[in-house]
Amino acid sequence: MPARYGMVIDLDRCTGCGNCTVACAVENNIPPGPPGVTDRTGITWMRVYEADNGEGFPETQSAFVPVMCMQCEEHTPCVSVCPQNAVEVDPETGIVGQIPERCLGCRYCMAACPYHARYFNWWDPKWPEGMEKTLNPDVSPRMRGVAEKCNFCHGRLHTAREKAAAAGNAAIDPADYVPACVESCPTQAIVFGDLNDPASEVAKLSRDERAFRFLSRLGTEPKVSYLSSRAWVRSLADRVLARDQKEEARG
Amino acid sequence: MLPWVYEFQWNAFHITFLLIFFTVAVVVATTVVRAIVRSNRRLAREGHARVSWHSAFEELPASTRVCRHQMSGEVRQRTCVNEFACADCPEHQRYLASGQSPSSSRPLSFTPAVTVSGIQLPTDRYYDRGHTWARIEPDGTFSVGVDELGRRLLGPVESVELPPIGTKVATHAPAIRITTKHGLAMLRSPIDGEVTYACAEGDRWKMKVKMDPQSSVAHLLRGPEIGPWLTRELERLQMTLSDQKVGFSLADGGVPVESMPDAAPKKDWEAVWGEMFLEA
Amino acid sequence: MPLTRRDILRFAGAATAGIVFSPLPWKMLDDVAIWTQTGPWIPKVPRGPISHVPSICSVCPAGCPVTARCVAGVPSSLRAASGSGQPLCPIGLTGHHLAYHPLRVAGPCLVEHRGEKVLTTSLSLDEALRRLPSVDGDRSVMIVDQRPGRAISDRYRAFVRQHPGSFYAVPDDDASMRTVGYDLERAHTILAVSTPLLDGWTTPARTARLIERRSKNDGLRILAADAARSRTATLADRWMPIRPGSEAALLVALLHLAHAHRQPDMTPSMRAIIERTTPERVAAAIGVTPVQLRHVYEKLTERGPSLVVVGGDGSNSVDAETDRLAFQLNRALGAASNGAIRQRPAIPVSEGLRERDLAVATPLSSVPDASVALVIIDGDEGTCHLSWESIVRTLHPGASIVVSLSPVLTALASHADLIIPSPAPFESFGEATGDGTDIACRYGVSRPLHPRRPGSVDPELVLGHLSGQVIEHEAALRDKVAGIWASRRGQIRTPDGSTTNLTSVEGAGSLWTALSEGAVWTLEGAPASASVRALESDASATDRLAARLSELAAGGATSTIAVVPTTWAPVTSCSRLSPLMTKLYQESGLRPTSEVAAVAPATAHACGVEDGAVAELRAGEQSSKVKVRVSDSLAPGMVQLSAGPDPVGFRSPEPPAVANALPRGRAAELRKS
Amino acid sequence: MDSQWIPRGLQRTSFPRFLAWILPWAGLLAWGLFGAALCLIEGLNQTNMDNRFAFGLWIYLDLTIIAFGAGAFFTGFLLYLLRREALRPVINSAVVLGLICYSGAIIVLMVDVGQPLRAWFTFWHPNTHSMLTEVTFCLTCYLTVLLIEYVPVLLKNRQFRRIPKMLVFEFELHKLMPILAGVGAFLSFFHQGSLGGLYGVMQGRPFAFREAIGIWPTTFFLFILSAMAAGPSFLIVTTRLVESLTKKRLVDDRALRTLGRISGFMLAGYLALKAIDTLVWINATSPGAGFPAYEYYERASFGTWILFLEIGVFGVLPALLLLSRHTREHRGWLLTAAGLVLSGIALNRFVLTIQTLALPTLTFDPFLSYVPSWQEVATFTAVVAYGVLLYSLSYRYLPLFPQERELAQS
Repeated sequence: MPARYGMVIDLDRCTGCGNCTVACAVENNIPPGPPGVTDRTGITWMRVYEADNGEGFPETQSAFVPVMCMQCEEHTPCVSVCPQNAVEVDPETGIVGQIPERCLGCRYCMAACPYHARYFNWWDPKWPEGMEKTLNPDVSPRMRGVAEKCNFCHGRLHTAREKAAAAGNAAIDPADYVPACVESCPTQAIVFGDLNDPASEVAKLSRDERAFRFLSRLGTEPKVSYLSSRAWVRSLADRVLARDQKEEARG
Repeated sequence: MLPWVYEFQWNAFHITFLLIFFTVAVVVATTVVRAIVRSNRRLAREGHARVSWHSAFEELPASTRVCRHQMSGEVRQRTCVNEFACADCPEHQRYLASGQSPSSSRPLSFTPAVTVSGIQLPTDRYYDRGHTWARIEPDGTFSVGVDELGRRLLGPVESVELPPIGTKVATHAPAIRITTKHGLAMLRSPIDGEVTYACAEGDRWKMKVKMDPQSSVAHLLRGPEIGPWLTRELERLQMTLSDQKVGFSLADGGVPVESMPDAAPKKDWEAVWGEMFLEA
Repeated sequence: MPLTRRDILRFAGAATAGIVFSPLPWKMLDDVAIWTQTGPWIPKVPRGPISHVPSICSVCPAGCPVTARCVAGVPSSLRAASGSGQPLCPIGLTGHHLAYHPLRVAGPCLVEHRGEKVLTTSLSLDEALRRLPSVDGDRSVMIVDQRPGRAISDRYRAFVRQHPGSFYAVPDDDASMRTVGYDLERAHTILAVSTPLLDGWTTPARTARLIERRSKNDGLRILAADAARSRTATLADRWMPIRPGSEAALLVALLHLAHAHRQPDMTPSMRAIIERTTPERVAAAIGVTPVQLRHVYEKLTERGPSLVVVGGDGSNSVDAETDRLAFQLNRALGAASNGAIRQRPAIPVSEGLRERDLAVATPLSSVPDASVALVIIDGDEGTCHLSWESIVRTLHPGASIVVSLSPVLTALASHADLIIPSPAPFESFGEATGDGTDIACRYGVSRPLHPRRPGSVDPELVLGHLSGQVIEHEAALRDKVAGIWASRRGQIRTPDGSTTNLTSVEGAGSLWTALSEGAVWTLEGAPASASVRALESDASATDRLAARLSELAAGGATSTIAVVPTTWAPVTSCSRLSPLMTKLYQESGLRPTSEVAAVAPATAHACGVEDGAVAELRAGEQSSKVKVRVSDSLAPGMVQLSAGPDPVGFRSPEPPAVANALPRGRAAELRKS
Repeated sequence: MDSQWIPRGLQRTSFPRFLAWILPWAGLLAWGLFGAALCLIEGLNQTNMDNRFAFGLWIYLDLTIIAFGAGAFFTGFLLYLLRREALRPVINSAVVLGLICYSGAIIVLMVDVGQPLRAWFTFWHPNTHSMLTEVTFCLTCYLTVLLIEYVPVLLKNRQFRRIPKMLVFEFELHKLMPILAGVGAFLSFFHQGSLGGLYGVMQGRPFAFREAIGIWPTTFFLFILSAMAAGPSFLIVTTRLVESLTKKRLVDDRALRTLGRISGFMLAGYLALKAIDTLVWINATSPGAGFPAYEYYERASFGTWILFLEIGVFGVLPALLLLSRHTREHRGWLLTAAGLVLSGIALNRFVLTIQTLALPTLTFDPFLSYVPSWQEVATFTAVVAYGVLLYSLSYRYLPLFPQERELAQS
């Protein structure tokens, strides 16, 4: 059976430290932002948002929500809109892949993505002099004018496959394929694995009663779930829920 | 896009889509190629002059395209759609058959010359709508000339360039180049045929044409048609001139002067000539 | 049939047309995309054999175990050593970038300020060393060591000891508060007073353990008392918003509730202060109700061990008095006796040196004004929270010179007269001396991973020039390791997580080998039940405290707004960051830059500023341009600023933002500019 | 000076005056090309677009001008295929306007995409599920058709007509115009629809997403209808504009009234369908996707007034004006109504592009605003200037309005 890689992120554990964002950038050769960069023009495949319960001081409560490509399973919005097949779902892994060499930079996929998880190279990729020596050899840097996004660290999957092939194994060892954000999370808030494997921790957690997915009513079947025991955090899933939660809170 | 290109998908959607695209591309390309082939063929067959007239005729305003049978009052309103080719116009044949039509009158009528607003056109010849005429000579050829209104429109002529003897001239096609100090005018040949005599000395010129046997003078105006036509032409001239925004008007029914260009030298006379001589 | 030129041309034309219908030109066109992707303007990834090198992170003193994934010997990423159970922080994850910092100083150079600009003129090492004045009886030297405990620290101390009138200065909190460590793992209730407890205050590993315990519901309760809703306040179980600058009052009120004034060893004046500071008297000044104060105290005593942590990162360390109050409160809560706070032992000195031959560290603030002719600032790359003012005041008005050993032109280095740059992290052997909040002291050595950039100079060489006794950097470290081995105390922990007692390590050489392969030596401290000299209140401190309390009570309802600097703790312990840190500071809303000032909607309205507007923040002499961010989560009357170095300051050597210079609770004005 | 190039019998202003009109526009064109060059050389960081506002001014205006340019295909369709001879006086002008709108849109798109040199990949690796693929194919084909349709108009120039080959080619091509009009109409139906589908298929953007009929979302059909309403109105407005600028009558009222009636008819049909569509969307589509529809309108700048303005003032009102014979025959009302139709369509395109992107989907994401940078404005100005220049040159040197001579004489 082909794999269906997915993630579960425990929002009660996330401290918003930003390790995942930084580790992701190191792993995937994402360049530092140029001087004029903002949170709207930067490239952060893994981005941590701060969400609050909408109450004013001092009743405000917040949670940190790491958001990356949700690897939508159905109608995958970015795949269906790309005019030149530069986005594809790998049937072997369920991972939505971006082929930067084929992207013409129309940004239709970015408009279509409900999670705003796609990023555009507004600038030429530039590293300070000499720093390109520290780039990850497994990932090609992208050029200006193309879109990019999280691909569950494709370079690592490739390495794991090579390792398995060298050992004569058909399947990779799950321990060999851990995305950079998962590996770097100090509180182990992110669990990664094959959702098709019912014994995997990620499959179990995704069925947990604390589990929810963002914007699941859009019907895109994201493969990234979140956990929280706080009702207001779970109600962030979509706006109808958020409204209901607010009304409930008001009695 | 093509089956050998990576990412070609053998599914109905993809194939339908590409089929539609290729069909459109083929239709568009074929249309263009067809137009090129047909234009080459037509150019070889009919020559530039004919086509030029085809295209020019379409642009003539409706007032210029009035049917000769309307001018003669046989029909209340009719605009020519046949490029003034009366010889193969079924309507024209119908009127001719009635026997009452002025178009059936012979050109050499004994009625005196028609005079409208001081312009006198003899009725012993056939008139082209471009103000040239053809008159049959005893030797069977036609002499060709410019009519009185045309002469006054041109004013003093500086030089005339006639087609050399032996060349073919065609109805509606410009044949005579006339240069005046106000510009260049092209006069149409009233008939199809071969030039048998051409002599131009200064502002005086004479030209004879031997008409093609399969051709006819059916499209030329004659006899009682000349008067109404000339009246219309003067109206047309007036409109053309009034369009030019200069103080030169025939509105009072006055007589056009001997040399109109000299009377109003600032005008764009080439445009007026083009309009009145039906230059293609 | 003869072949004409026309035939050939026609054949060529037809062939060209025919090629169009073959895959060839299209495939080539398709490949154009790949070529453009690999154009010369796109950086090339390195190629070469891949190796995994165990080491420790020496970017900050905490020394987390790392595995460097190297390509052709150059690290391409740093990961937490698997099995160590010690995750890294974002700065550690990018520590290998620092060698390529854009503000790297290429070699010894003179620094000159021209208007807003900082200019450097390079000079040879000999010339640079010649510019150092010789240190003798008249001319004294102050060596500012921002990372005490290293091998070179011992040499500095020995040198200062031999030159009377000279100073071995350390940042104040290294001298005082950091002499005790907190056993957060044992505590059940932690009150974090203006402390980024969950935001980098300790090592990521310890923060992670707190989060882990909480998610397992083991009864851990974290209370935060902070003027702004800092990240710790956000993540805490309960947040008590206090007025900025009222930390001391809060602690005294809690001491009052703890009946600490009945303690026999307390000075009478201190006892008097505590006795009269009832919750009812100071609650308003703190900005809470007496009931809330009692409630907090109840929580602290409900389930022990309990801990109170205050400040801790340099720029936000409230002040020495508050540190002392916190120590006394902890002691009153029983943290000293149950081991929740411990006195951290010192790392043994290098072999060949004796503790008694070494100078004692002087808190920087205790160095007299206008007393030194030469200042050497070491470890500038390690911490940056020292203000330039605290150094410049010690300079002798005559010929004095400030030398920075920083490898990058940031923070204090940009103020210095001369820079003799030391190697960047991972360019030579680095040292980690332990996290200042830990109950244990530790020592680790990081191996050089990058090729060393020409022009960088080991601090040993500079000191050697002054003292006349040059020692190699690696030799100095080996001496330190030998000194540790000779102490026969503590244990070493290898990257895979196993521990060995030092007594079973065969010799200094084996210890060196183990350490250079990523092991860390640790030695736990003893319960700080006895008095800790640096944290006992003296008479003058008590007077200052009394004055502050009355000042606070008097200024109960000022109309001005108060500044609350908050920080991400690791940033204050690191004066420059990887250029990739733009991901956190500019490319996401995760960390505000120091240009962002958050205010409550009501405050913004009162000051006439809007969200996103640029405003002028003025506090006394200081003023700076800030970008206003209106936030619902802030109490009215406060402006929250991000402190520390300008985290994106890698682009320019400008000194850090104004927030650093503004004490907590400082009254300020916010005006539309 | 250039009188040899001006169609005979047409009155045109003197060359210096014409130059005085052209030069400012040429200046704007130069400025705009500079802005566009910056975007191409420095990259799209020159614009104020960002990851959230991935589409900005350019896409919005592209969608608008392509709707306006629909006059070309629709008039051609009515004239050549449905034989509505009343429209012959405006067909040349319609073709030129269509060419300007479409070529302008494509020029801007080439600046808009990050890697213009790879634009042909869409043909090479087409994803036929993408509306943008459909748009790209149709736009390219249709622009080709428009260029071919423009050729006869161009060859009607006095000097070109002297060249026998050109004259004959023009003549033959003109005879094949119904085929091209048919192909053009076919393509236009699709791409006008696909431009609407572009947003309608965005599953992840419930503000724009619509249920599908067949394989197309309802916006597909709404766009076709609204473009068919906008095209004739655009012809009315531009013709009147040219008339007032040149102080000449160019087209008889009958042609414009016919256009007005067609526009009104299309608009009425469009409004009826849009009303149904909006009701379905508010009550079923949007809440079903987890988004209460009223929340979209809770932002001060994007209140429900936009919806009412679009359907009422810019919809029902001009539809009534155009459908009533009385107001249609009044020149002022006709022009007003046409102007309102265009405003309504422009607003509709604005709502679908800009408002869609301004509205956050994630609950914790803020509402964003976007102001185009000068480079974006300049690039678009370049296209407007290019259009004005091409139209001015066409008007001066080509017989754009066959009735002009006659109307001048009457």
